[in-house]
Amino acid sequence: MKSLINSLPETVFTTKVDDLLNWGRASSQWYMLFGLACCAIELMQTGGPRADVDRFGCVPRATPRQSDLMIVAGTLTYKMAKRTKLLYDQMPDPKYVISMGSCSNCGGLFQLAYSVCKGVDKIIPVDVYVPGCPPRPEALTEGLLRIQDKMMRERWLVRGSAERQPTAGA
Amino acid sequence: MRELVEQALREGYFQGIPPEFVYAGAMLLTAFAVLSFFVAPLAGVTSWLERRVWARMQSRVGPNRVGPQGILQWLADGIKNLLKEDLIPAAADRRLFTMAPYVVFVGFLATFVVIPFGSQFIVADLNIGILYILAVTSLVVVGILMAGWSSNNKWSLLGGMRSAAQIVSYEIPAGLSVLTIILVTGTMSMQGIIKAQGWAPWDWLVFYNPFTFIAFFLYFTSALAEGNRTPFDIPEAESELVAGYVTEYSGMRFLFFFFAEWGNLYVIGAVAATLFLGGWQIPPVTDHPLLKGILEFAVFFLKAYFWVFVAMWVRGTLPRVRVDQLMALCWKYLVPLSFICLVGTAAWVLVWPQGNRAASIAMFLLGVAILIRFSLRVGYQIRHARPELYLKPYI
Amino acid sequence: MEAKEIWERLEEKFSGRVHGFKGDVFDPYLHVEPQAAVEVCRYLRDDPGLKFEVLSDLTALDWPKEEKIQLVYHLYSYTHRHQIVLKADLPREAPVIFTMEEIWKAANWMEREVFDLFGVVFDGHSDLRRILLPEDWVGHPLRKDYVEQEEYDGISTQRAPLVEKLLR
Amino acid sequence: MSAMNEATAGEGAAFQTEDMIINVGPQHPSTHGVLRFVVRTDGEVIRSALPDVGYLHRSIEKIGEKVTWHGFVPYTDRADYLAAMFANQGFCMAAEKLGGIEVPRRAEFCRVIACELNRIASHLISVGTFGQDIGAITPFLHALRERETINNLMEEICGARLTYNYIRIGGVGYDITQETCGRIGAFLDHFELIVDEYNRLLSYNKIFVERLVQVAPISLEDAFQYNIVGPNLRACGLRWDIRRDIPYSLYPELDFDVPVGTGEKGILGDCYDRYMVRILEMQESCKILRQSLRMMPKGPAIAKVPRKFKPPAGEAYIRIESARGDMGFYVVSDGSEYAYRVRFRTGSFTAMGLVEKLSRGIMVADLIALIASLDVDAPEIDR
Repeated sequence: MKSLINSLPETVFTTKVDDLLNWGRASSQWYMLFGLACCAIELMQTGGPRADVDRFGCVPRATPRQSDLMIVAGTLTYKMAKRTKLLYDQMPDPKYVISMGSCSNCGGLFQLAYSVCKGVDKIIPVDVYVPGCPPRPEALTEGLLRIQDKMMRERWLVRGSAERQPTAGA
Repeated sequence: MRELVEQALREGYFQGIPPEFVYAGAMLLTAFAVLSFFVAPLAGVTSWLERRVWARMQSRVGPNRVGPQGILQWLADGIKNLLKEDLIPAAADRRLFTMAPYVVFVGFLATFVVIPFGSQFIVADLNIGILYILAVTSLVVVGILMAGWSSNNKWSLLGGMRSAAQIVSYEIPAGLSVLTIILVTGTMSMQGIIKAQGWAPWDWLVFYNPFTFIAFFLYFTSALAEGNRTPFDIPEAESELVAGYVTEYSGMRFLFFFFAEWGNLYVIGAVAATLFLGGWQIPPVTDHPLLKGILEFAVFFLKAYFWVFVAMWVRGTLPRVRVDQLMALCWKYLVPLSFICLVGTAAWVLVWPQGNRAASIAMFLLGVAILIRFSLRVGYQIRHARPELYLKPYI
Repeated sequence: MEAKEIWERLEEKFSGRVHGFKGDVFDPYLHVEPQAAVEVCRYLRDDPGLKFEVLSDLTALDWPKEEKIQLVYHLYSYTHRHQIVLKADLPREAPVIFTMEEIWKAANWMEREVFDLFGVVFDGHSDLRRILLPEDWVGHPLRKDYVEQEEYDGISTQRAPLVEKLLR
Repeated sequence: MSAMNEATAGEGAAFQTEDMIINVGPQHPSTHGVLRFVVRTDGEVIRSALPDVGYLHRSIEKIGEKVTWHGFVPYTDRADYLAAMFANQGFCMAAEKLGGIEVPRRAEFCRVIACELNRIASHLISVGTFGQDIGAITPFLHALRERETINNLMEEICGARLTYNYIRIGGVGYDITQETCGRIGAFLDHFELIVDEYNRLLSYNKIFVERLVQVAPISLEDAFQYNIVGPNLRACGLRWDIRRDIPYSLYPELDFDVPVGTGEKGILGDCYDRYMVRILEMQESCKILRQSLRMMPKGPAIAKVPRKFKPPAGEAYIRIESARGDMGFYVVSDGSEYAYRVRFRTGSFTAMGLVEKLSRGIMVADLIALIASLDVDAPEIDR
C-alpha cells in the first residue's frame, strides 16, 4: 500500500486531521532523561514543582524507545558523543532535539577544552537551541513551547508542504 | 443484547446470513463498543487521575492544558503513540515481541467480562467468576515474560524474570484470601458474592469476622504486587531497570502495556469492592429500574475508585522494596497469614453457619475506629506539612 | 608533628635517598628518589609516630625546560593531624615509577589518572588503563607540549576563530 | 542465591550457569549524570561492578593553564555544579594564599553564608535523588521545591541559580544586603521544620530503612585506604570535619556539631548512616547560618586585587570541606598571569574507586542505593 503521508490534496478534512494529529503530538511530549552536566540539574528543576512541565504533558522517560524529545542538557564530551548518536538513533520517529545550554549549543565555556565536542549539532540535528549557562527552567519551558509550535505547523496528510521548518532559537 | 439479536433475527433483518455469524458479529460489535467507549477512557482517565493526584502530592500541578483540567491528556498520549514509528529491535524475537503486548492486554481486558457494575449490568455472570479472574490475570505474566525475553535486552530480561517470580508468588496469598470469601458465600459467581452481602457496611464480607478483615488487606497488598504497583513495582523500576520489561517497546505496543497497567488498577479496585465491600449493593431507596441501575453503578464505581485512589496514594508515598524483601514478605508473612485466615474462617463457618451478627458489628466498629485513627494521623501530617515558601520579590 | 621533624626522621632513616627539604613554603615538601618512593611511603604509613593513613592527592607537574615530570604526593595523617608533600622527579621521555597501590588503595585510580593525563607509567599497577579519556585517545593532554588532534572519531575539533585567539 | 548455585553446580556439571554482563549507563536514570558500570551479575546478585568514568571529562585542569587567575573562577563552578560555591572558595583561597591577600571580614561572612546555603542545596539534591533511586519520587520533588527557594536566595545574592561565580579572589562579588539576610532568616525558619517533615516522609519509613541498612558498609580501614572523605567518612564513625579540624575561614568562631554515623538501625557505615549524616548536616548548616547572620560585621566585601593578578612563583594546597567532603586545590604559579598548574582533588573520584570493592555480592538494587549513598557527582569525578 502506498503511504498516506504527504500524499493528499489540501482540503478542510485533511488539514483538520493534520491539526488533530499535531495537537496530539504537541500535547504529549515525552522527553528522555538525558542529563549530561550542569544543565541536568536545571532540567530536573524544570520537571519540579515550580516550573512543572508536566502541565503540558511532558513527562520524563528513561528509555529512548518511548521518548519523542531529546533534551541534550550539558557538555558533550567526545567520549559521550558516540553514545549520544546511538541514543538518538534508538528513538522512534518523529523525534525532536532541544540543545540546552551553551555547552551543547557550541561548546560554550568549554570551547577551550580538548575533550569537549563543540556543539551537539556536529553529531545530531537540533531543532531548538536554548541559550544560557545553564538556562533557567523558564527558558527551557519556552523551548518546549517552541517545539510545540513547530509540531503544530507540520503537515502529515497534505501534499507538498511538509518540509521541516528551519531551526528556531528559543 | 442476546434478546436484541434474537429479535432482529426473528423479524428477518439478516436473511441469508447464518445466525452464528450474526451472533459473532454482534459480539464483536459489543466488544468494540465496550473497548472504545468504556475501557479505553476508563484506563485513560485513570492515568490522568493518577498524574494529577501524584502531582498534587508532590506539590506540582500535573497535566492541565489538554481539555478542561487536562482530562484529555490520555487522548493526546494515545494519538501520539499511535503515530510513532513502530520499532522492532533487530536482535529481538519478532514474533514474541509483537505478540506480547496483546497477551498482556487480553489478560487484563478479559477480566471485564465478569465485573459486576450493577445488578443487571454485567457481561456474563459466570458461575466461576472469581476463579476466572484469577485465571485470566495470570495471562499477564505470560505476556510480561514474553516481552522480557523477546526484547533481547538485559534490562527487559531482568524485569521479566522479576515480574514472573513476583506475580506467581503473590497469586498464592491473593488466591487464598479469595478462597476465604468463597468459604463464606459458597459461590464463585461475582453476582452471587455480592448478593451474599448487604448494603450496610456491617453486612459487608470484610467485617464478617476478624479473618476476612485481615484477608481484605492481604488481598489488597497482593493485588498491588500482582499489578506491579509501588511499593512492589520492581519489574519496571525506573531507577534500576530503566523501564523494565517495556524498555524496548515504543509507540502503540508500549501503549498497550500502559493501558493494561492503569486498567488493571481499576480491576484491582473492582474486585476488592466486589468481594469485600458489598459491590453495587445500595439501600432500598427506589424501585425505578433505570435509576436503580445508575445508583448501583455509581456506588460500585466509587467503591472501586476509592481503592484506585489508595493505590495512587501508596505510590506517591512509599519507596520500593528489594527483590529478596519482596519474596520474604510474600512467603514468610502473607502466605502463612492467609492460610490462618482460611482455616479460621472455615472454623467460623462451622460454628456459625449463618454468620455472627454481633461479631460483624464489632468488626465494623473496629474498622471505623481504625479509620478514625488513620484519618486523625493523616490530618496531623497535613497540618504539620508546610506549604512552599515564596520569598517576597518572587511572588 | 612539624614538617621539620618528619624530615629529620626521614633523613636519618633514608639518608641519601631523600633530599631537598623545603620548610619555609606554604606546604613543606621534600624530594624522594623514585626508586625509594615505595619504601619511604611504607615507612611513613606504618611508623607509629608518623602514621600517614591517607594519600590525599597524587598528581604530577610537567616541567619541559628541566626535562622532568614531577610527581607530587600529598600525605595526611588523621591520627597526628600533620601533612607532608613528597615529590619525585622522573625523566620526561620515559617516566616510570613503582606503584603505590599496595600502600594506599586510593593510589590505584589516582595513578591511572596521572597515566592518562601525563603518560607516567606505574610499574606493577594492577589495571593501568586510561581512565578519563577514551581508550583510543592520542597523547597525554596535561603535558605542556600536547597538540590536539585535528579530529576525533570523525568529529572535527575546530573552534570558532574568535576562541582560537584566546588559546595560549 | 549464589550459595544455591554453587551447591547445584557441585551435583553435576550438566547444570551450568553463566554470568550476565550488564552495562549500567552512561545514560541511566540513576547514575547521577554520566557514569558507567560494567556489572557482572549472577541473576540479581552482583559479582563485580567496574566503574567507567570520564564521560564528563571537560579538561578543567588544562583550561586553568590557559586562562587568567580571575578568569578561571567561573570554571571552578562547573567542577562541581551541585556545590559550586565550595569550588569557588577553594580556588580563591588557594590563589589568595599564593598572592598573600587578606580577605575582609565581611567577605568571609558572605562566603560562609553562601557556602552553607549551597551545602543545604547540595544535600537536598543528594537525599532527594536518594529517595528517587529507592523508588520514592515524592520526597525528591519536595527536595526540589525547597531547593528552588534556595536558588531564589542565591539569585538574590549573586544573580545566578546554579553556577554562581560569587566568590572572587580577594572577597566576594557582591555584598549580601540586609533584606537578603532577612529572607535567609525566613527561609531558615521554614526549612528547619521541613527537615522534620522530610524525616517523617522518608527517613523513618520502614521500607526505606530496610532497603538501606546493612547495605555496603564501609569500614574505617577501607575509608582510609581509599581516601573516603566528607559525609561518607563521617558515616564510618570518624568525627572529622575540615571546618572543625583544619580550620579555615570563620569556622573556628562558629559553634556547630559534626554529625557522625552511629549505626542506629544497622551496622556502622552502611548506606543508612551515610544518608542520615547528610540530613543531620543540613540542620547543622542551618545553625551555622543563623550564627553568621547574627554576627555579620560592616565593612567592604572585597579586598583590592589587581586586575592583572600575578601571584609570586610557588605552590599552595588548600583543603576545604565541600558538600562532598575534602576538596583539595593544588595550584602552582610560575609568577605569570596564568596558573602553571591547577589541580582539583575531589571526594567523588576516590569514592568511585571504592565502588568496585563494595559492590561484590550485593544486589542490583543495592548498587543503585550504594551509588546514591556515596553521593558521587559526575563532574567532580571527571572534572
